[in-house]
Amino acid sequence: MLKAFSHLLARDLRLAFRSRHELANPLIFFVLVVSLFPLAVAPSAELLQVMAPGVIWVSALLSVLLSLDRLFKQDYEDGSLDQLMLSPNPLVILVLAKVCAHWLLTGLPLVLVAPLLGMFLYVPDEAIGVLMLSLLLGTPVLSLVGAIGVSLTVAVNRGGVLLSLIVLPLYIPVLIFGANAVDVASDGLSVRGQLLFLGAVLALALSLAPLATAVALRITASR
Amino acid sequence: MMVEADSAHTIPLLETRQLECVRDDRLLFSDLSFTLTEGEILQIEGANGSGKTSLLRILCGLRLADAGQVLWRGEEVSVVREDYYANMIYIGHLPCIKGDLTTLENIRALLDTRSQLAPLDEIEQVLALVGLAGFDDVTSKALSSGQRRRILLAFLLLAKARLWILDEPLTALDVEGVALVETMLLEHRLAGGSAIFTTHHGMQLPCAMSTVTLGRAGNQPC
Amino acid sequence: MNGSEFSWSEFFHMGGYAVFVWSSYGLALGIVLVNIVSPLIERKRVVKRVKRAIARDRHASQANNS
Amino acid sequence: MIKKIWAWIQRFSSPKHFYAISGKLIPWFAVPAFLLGIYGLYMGLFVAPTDYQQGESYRIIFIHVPAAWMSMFIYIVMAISAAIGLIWQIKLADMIAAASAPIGAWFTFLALVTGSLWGKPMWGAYWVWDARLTSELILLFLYFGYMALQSSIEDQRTADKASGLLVIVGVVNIPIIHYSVEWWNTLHQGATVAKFDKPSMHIDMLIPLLVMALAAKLFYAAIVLMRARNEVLYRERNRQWVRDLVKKL
Repeated sequence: MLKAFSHLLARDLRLAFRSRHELANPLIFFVLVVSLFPLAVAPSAELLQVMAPGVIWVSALLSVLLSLDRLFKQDYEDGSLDQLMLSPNPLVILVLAKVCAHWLLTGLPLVLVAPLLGMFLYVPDEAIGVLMLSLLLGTPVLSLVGAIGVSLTVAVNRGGVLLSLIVLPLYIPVLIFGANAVDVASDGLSVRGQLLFLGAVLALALSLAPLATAVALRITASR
Repeated sequence: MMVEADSAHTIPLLETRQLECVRDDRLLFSDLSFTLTEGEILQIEGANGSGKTSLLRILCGLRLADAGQVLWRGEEVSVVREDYYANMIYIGHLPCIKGDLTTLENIRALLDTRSQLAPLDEIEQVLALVGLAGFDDVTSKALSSGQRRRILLAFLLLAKARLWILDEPLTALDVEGVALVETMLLEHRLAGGSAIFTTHHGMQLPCAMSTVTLGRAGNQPC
Repeated sequence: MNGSEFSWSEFFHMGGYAVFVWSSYGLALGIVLVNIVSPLIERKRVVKRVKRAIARDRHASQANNS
Repeated sequence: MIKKIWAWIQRFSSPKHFYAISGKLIPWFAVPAFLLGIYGLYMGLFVAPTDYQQGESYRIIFIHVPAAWMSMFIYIVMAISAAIGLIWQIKLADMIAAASAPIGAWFTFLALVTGSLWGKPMWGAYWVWDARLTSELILLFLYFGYMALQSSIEDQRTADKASGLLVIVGVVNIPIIHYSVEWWNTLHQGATVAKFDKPSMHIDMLIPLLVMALAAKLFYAAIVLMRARNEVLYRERNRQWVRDLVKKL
């Protein structure tokens, strides 16, 4: 079972690295959107500092959303998804492997590049750590919950807008607590509560979302 | 001993009972019951849109029948899913092949989903058999569609499943490829395996073969 | 309004909040009506469709018989 | 015993049976809904006293609060029937869920608009990011997501199951969303002056509120049955009983 997990994870990572030009897209999108804000508002430090947590978190949300398609779309179209579903291994484990690969390819790079963007938007140094930590706890939830959305819409033609309509409302708690953690940390206050909440949501998503995704995939496969 | 042998005969490998399939408000088939024993080869016949692919997907458990049951060795497929999937292989008309992976990697990836390992020399042997000798490190987007189909044939052989469910296995194959599939089916049967397949090409197997014909129930009020 | 005598103009005036109160109640009434009417219209449409399907099938069977 | 109940459920939930019974049931919901609605309006507009703080504008709550309750209630009903449909493969439950969605969305919309109409004189702005209004807005999006998914999948059975799963995922999320919005709201309290929550409500105000809420529930029951009947007719349009029935209409 563990082998099935690691083999699938390795396959997805290998596939992603074979088409390297697509690999960086979510990351570039993330940086691009964040750097649009100073241009649209004003490059004033105090204004940007206030907006920074929200801007960074909303951009992270959007770039994860845009990358969700590659979670199942390709596999659905070329029939590999059928083979996964005909595996003697539990589908939940395979879903978890795919989500894990997706997070490693999109969420993790966002976490790593966040300090740079924090600097762009004058986030105080002491809040940078919290920014990374909040993204580290929050982005896996985005991948996990997003997986449910994609698996429901993967068979729909032009399902992009539909996917955002389904998924974005479910992202709101993560957005609120993630952005607030950074905001509060900028004022030098304790963010234990916020991070604990994000951790709790992550634990919940980790235990329930793969189940829901597996059910959703079985529904979609019934074509 | 006698009793055991007897019961092995009375419980078929795969059995369907009163299957019904509705698609886009059309009744494709209903009350479809048939059995498949070990070593039996079964062809599903029917015109376009008569529900052949839907039937195969129902047999695999990918699609839910609107009524009826599919039994694997006498038990409902959804109950014995793990055992069923370890012994059954389904190849649909989608390629299942990743263009960015090499032939070898594609085969390994497909076998991995079944949790099966195959030593390299065995894979090479089978690749030679399906006419892909020397292609093992070529990325699949460089292959023709017939060659990609042959990767699936290699997968089929390496998986060593007892039941093959093949949807249009002859698609994109040349004359040699067709002959290859025919030999594969024959040898599979000799080894005691069973197969269910659909095809639009005439397939001549010099052995007993049962058929199930899907009628044109379409457009009728249910 | 709970004064000694009831006056309609005062009632409609709603203590200066007439716009807000009456547009709320008006919207509620409108939504209630839409919810009643739309299933009725939908029903007519469905019935019409089924009738057309019946007619089509009758034509088809007649064509087959002749 | 269980088998008997199961058989009974199967019988009742067969579309044909449901169609016959629901036709008889509708008046039993619709008439009381109408009478209670009239009574509630009378109590709310004529009998309930003027609020000493908010003046007459508070009378909007007799619309707003029942609508907000309904928006939640209908979503939960949808989740329960979707779960029944998914687990026991009862088509009728899926139809109830599908028929409920537009009604729920309308109530949510009503709660949103009346909330902002109430807010204008109180807060001085039509829209304030108040916890309840924000939650209603998110709920409206959840309804839209359900309806969009339902209508964009062609195969009816797949559409029912997919959107049913979505509504269940949504209902698991609602407490989390609600909690985070509440929490977020208390952090940024500055904007809100007055809150909607009961300022130790007078009994003459409470009665019309509850009467209106009950009327709204009965109204929903009547409308959802009407809509579900349409669904039954449409989805079973190829069955003989529907054809026989339609011929008589």
